[in-house]
Amino acid sequence: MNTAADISPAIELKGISKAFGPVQANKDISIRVMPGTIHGIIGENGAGKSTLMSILYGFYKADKGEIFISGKKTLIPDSQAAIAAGIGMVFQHFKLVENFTVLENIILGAEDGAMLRPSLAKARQSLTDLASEYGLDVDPDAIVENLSVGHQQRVEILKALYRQADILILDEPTGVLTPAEADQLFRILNRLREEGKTIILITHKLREIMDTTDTVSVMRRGEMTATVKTSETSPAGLAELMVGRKVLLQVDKVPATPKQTVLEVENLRVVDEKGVERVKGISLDVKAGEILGIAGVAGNGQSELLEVLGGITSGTGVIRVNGQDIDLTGNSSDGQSRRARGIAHVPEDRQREGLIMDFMAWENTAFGYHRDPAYQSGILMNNAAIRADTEGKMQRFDVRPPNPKLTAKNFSGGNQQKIVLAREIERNPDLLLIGQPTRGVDIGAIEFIHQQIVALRDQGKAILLVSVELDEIFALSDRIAVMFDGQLMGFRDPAKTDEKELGLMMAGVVEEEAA
Amino acid sequence: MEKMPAWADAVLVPIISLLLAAILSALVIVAIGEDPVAAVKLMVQGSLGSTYGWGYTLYYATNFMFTGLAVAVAFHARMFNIGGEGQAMLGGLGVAVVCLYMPWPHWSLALIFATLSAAAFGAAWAFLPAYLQAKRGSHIVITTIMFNFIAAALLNYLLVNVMRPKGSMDPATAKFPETTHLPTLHDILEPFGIAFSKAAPANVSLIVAIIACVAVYFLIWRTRLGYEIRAFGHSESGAKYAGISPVKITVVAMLISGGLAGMMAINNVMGEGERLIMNSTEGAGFIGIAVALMGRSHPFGVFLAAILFGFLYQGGAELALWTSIPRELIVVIQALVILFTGALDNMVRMPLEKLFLMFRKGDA
Amino acid sequence: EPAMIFDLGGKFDKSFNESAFAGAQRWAEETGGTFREIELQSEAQREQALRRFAEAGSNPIVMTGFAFGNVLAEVAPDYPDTKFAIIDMVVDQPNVRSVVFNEHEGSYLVGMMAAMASKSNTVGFIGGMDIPLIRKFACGYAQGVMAANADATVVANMTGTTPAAWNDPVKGSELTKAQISQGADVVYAAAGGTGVGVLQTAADEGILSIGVDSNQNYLHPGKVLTSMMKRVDNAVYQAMTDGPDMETGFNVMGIANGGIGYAMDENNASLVSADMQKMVDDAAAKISSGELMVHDYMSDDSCPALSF
Amino acid sequence: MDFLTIIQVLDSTVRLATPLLLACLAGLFSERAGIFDIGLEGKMLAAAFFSAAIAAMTGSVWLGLLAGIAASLFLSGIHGLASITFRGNQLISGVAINFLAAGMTVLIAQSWFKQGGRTPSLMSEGRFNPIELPFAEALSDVPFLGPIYSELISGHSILVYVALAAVPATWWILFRTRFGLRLRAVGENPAAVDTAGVSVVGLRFAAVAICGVLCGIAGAYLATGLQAGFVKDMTAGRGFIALAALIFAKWRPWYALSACLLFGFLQAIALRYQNIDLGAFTVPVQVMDALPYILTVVILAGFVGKAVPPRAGGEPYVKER
Ligand SMILES: Nc1ncnc2c1ncn2[C@@H]1O[C@H](COP(=O)(O)OP(=O)(O)OP(=O)(O)O)[C@@H](O)[C@H]1O
Ligand SMILES: Nc1ncnc2c1ncn2[C@@H]1O[C@H](COP(=O)(O)OP(=O)(O)OP(=O)(O)O)[C@@H](O)[C@H]1O
Ligand SMILES: [Mg+2]
Ligand SMILES: [Mg+2]
Repeated sequence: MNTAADISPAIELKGISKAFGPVQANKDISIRVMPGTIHGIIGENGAGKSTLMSILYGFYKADKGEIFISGKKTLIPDSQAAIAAGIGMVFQHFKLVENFTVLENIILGAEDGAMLRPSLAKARQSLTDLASEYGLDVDPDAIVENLSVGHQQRVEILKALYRQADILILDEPTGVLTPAEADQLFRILNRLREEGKTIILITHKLREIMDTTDTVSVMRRGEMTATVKTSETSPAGLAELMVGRKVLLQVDKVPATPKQTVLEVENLRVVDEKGVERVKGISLDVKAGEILGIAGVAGNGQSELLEVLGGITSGTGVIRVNGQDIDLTGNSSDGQSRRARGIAHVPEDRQREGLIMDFMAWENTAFGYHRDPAYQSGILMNNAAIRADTEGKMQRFDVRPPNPKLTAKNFSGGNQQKIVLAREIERNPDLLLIGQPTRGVDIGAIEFIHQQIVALRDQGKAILLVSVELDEIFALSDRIAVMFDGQLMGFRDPAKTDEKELGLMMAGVVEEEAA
Repeated sequence: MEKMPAWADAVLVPIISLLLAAILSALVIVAIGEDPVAAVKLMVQGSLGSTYGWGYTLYYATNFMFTGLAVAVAFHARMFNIGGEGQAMLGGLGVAVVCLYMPWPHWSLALIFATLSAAAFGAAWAFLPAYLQAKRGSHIVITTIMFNFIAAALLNYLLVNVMRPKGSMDPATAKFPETTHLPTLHDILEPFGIAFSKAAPANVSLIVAIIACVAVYFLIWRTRLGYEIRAFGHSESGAKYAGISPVKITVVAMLISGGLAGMMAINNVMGEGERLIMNSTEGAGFIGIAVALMGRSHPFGVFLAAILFGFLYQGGAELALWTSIPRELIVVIQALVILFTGALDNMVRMPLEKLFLMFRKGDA
Repeated sequence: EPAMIFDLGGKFDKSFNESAFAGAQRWAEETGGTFREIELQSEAQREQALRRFAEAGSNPIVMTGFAFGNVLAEVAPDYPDTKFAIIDMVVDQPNVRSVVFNEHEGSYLVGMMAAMASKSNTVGFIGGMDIPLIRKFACGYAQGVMAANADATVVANMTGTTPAAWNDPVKGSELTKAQISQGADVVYAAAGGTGVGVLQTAADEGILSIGVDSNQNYLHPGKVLTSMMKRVDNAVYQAMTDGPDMETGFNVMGIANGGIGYAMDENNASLVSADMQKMVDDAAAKISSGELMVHDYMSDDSCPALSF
Repeated sequence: MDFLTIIQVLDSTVRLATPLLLACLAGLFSERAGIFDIGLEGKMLAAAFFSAAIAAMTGSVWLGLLAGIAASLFLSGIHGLASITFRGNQLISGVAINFLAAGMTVLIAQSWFKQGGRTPSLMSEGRFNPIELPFAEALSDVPFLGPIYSELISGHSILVYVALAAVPATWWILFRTRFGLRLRAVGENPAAVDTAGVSVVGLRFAAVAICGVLCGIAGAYLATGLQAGFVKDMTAGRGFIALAALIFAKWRPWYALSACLLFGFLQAIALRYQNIDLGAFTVPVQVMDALPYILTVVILAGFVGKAVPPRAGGEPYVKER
């Protein structure tokens, strides 16, 4: 018996499998994580990372497989058992009761007795202790929905620590954070590791993996393809492991030849239902034959900007397309009239907006254009014409399977996105609004989609791109604008800026204009 | 990949649910000390065994087609219109106003205008709940429940204080004039040499109801408006993206729904009662819920389910007449149908899905 | 085989419909015959019930309640060979027997008793649905009260304006409490099933009540002063006994022919003094002989003794 | 209106508000846990029947009360099964329960008692009789306060006091106990409760069961306190008025008390007066009948303070990715 083997892994999973109906989300996965380390997990969207962690946390039940915690075989039928085993999890989508206070959220499920007051008093005390120990301060009496996302995440971490978790799982914690907030998170994680806690970090960002983890596992299509020491790998190597082949991280494109201005926006403002101003006086323009990329951390008003341009919400200010004013509030401020003006819109969320998931593919082809005269015969809709149209589009955009009668929800994410793109691009619009074009789409499809966008630009169309992926912004944009807190922090030439500068701008810091 | 073929979801699930409801109903009959087989025989005999029975069965079915369609259209826009009862009551008012206060040369003209008026009154009663849901986010289920009670109070007031003829003791309007009386199936079928009971109330409204089924089919699946209603029903955010106004669709769908519920009045008020009485809807607005659920919100399904419920209603009335089983048995059956096809529908679906998955794995 | 259709209150309303049921039962027991019956659940069922029995060959068909009037007038001509008997309403058809009662006469008698039993000089009346027929009860009652004690006050309430008023015991109970607070110490309920609540509350609160239609004295022994008997049972019994050969036309049942009376039995014996009974019997005799005319509200829609 | 009449009307308000209050608090527990319940009416009705039936058969009102609660709990169980276990539509389940109760009570009543869907009238020991609070008799002559104490406060059946006590109890449970915190959380965000290691299903069933017990008491009060026996459909829409009161009260216990008293008062007025003569015009009784519903619609319309239901209300909990 040598000493190294004596330290049993903090977590060991053996042969975990899990299927959701016909989808095999996890296939025979095994993994070992040593105590006091940060272990990264990467993988494409839908690779099965969240599913695996949810099994470890008792949120889902594995079909097969065993879990060992600190060397002991442990059954985790529910989250209660996971918590008892010292596991804490911060979900991709926070699990907080939004109209409760921070304190109430923290004690929920971990109260000391049947009465509330003593529990709250005790929690308040330990909260101050934890806050000073790890630099995790939040106002215990604040209502959660009034906190920033970063602070809400702290509440989630505090929840786990309050339950004395030794193992902390974080599922894509930085997706919603500014670079500065993310840095602070990683400082906290390092503190925790020093305390001897074990951390599993799921992320899509190779840089985060390289910077913080000790070991890293790669998942692909439900399987664990590799586990390596971080120090022994490189970003390119990881990317290759993720998708199973060499990845082109660059899109081929010729320099843009911008022509006349298609879209002009002046002093645009959007106020949401809660009365919060989300877009605070934006002015920009997009010319024919160029792609303007808008970078920014999710939640800084980009979505609202797209929505108001696409006619989903109303706003104030001026929007001109091809020199003509567009109605921003009246009856003709909806998506229908925007389309009539030559604006096509690929929305950020295809499942909630771009498609009707319960409609068949052919019905979705008419979505938004269902009033097109070509689709009508008399007072009825000409379904045959729409179906024929769909078949052509599916061919040209390589939608698999090319079956117009298949319900949208039964296509994979990438193919769903292709259906949306086909519909919008083939309308031959003057202006294309496009949000998160490749979110949840695998690398192969990403290449295809990027090519389509660039081709449209080369046809002389104006394109406004919103993406939270800086890589994508760099790959596609001819000009980059950064949005922070509802305002544009400035425009940059992609050739003359870098991730660091944009990252600072995304956090609201603008360096002196460098020429 | 679907978990289960579409036909299984559309046909098998409701049929199994219905079967479960039937078995439980039989148990209920046994539990109250009666013979379920005899009861079913009596129901079949009484509702389908004579043209008289058919006449009543179809009469009730006509009511349920209208209210079932009403609920179904609202379902397509993902709204639960539980206010069919109140809308149908108001529809009755619409019919009464047309028939009593305007002179009509012939029933056909009266029918057209009564239909329009019934639809308009029913729609009007659905308008406020729809508007409040669309504009102020008030839950339509709660508002329509409230509007049912308000409709009952309103009708009560009008029948007692305004529309009751002088000297009459019943809270009811005067008899409608002769020229507004609708031909019954007896009158319609006589020229074709088909003898149909003269006593049964089924009337020309049945044809209107069938036309309404066809019209709703076209509306929902073949028109732009129907496309928009369904799109909105599946995803409100999607609808907004596509430029479909949620406010407009909510209001329009509810107006259609309310209008259909109101149109029921041409059957029960104009066709059968020939005057407006209290509670002339007899709960048909609520049965529409069961009918729409069973019919999977499809007009053809609604048509079949309406006939089934017409049978249950007439059969139940016969039971009450000839045995000591109270008429409330139908209410119980109706409850069980709603429970199994509506609320407990996953109880049937989940095992069925597993079954199909097993078969598929077996294939692969 | 005869058939019997009960109105919305149901045959166990302890009152009007139950009295009809008793008559039909009596006929069945005495002749060994059977009869078909149905209790209506809703207005809309009236016509179906009538037609169904007629189609099935029931004869005669007896129904209780004025509300059948309109429907019967329409159905009766369709079945000329069937005889119908309707109680409380006049339907002018060759195959219909209409039986109406002089309720005002009976109400007059119990009104006198109420006035005599009252210590507070205030008596109450609780009607069911506000229709001329019930006002006829109220008006007769008030005349009786005034005849026995000209200083007495009559507090009158109606339960409602729709048929639901026949079956609303909660409201009956609340109205009784209200009348008690206005000083009433005898209440007369002419309200079908609603009366159950009136009698119950009167008994609970320790005042006297007067039942209606059936003999309701037994419901709360020693607490129910008397009941205004409307011999619906006799009318039903008679119609069934007459069978398919029943004579049609217009029947008026009053004190004179035993169709109306007041109930005396061991349950109220202690409440009714010999004096009281003598006065009432005298009045009854005078009414029978035509010496005393009680005003009928329905004759001119007005009441000399009570304003509504 | 003189003083005595006012006392009388208020007295009747208390009686009529009691079933509303119990049902409203029942709904409050259920809806605070995220389970919408439009089946309050049905549960009350079933409880009314079984309490009256068992009280009539055994002569014990307490056994009746237990039977009523059991019947209501049974229906709650169905609602829980449909809306929690099988994640069905809570509204549809509620509708089904209302019909089930409306039909079954009459069917069973007819089968057991053969009295046209009613139970025999209950004798004194089969009912909850008024209880005299101490000194009620002695103090009744004290001017003003005397009648208020002896007429209005004293002399109700025990269940009235139970209902009134249930208000602070509900408040205390919801806002001062662990169970209450979890219950409210599960109505706002069940995923938070689930990931905190507490059973969503268990909590929701508990809430639905409490709802059943309270509805059971409400129904028993109707049949054995307010009245002396069951008649068909005797809840007469009270479940829906309770629902209206719940919305009116914005899902809060103390507001629920005020809302139920208000609606009870409207009923008391409507019961006592046919048409209310306001001099210039008369208010027909139908307006009084409809007023609770109209007021609720006004509240729902958000013109008088918005009523925001628990956020997860009406949605079955499905673990999401
Ligand atoms: N609750 C569920 N029901 C059905 N299928 C599911 C469910 N959750 C996940 N899946 C499927 O399981 C697979 C793995 O999903 P999972 O969420 O674990 O992926 P992931 O690697 O976390 O992806 P992402 O990077 O997008 O978060 C996907 O195909 C997904 O569609
Ligand atoms: N929740 C679900 N229910 C049913 N089927 C699902 C579900 N999620 C995914 N699927 C099916 O599983 C398959 C794989 O889906 P998934 O989204 O994981 O694809 P993918 O491999 O990530 O492809 P893409 O990169 O195009 O998104 C698809 O055929 C999809 O239809
Ligand atoms: Mg994930
Ligand atoms: Mg995918």
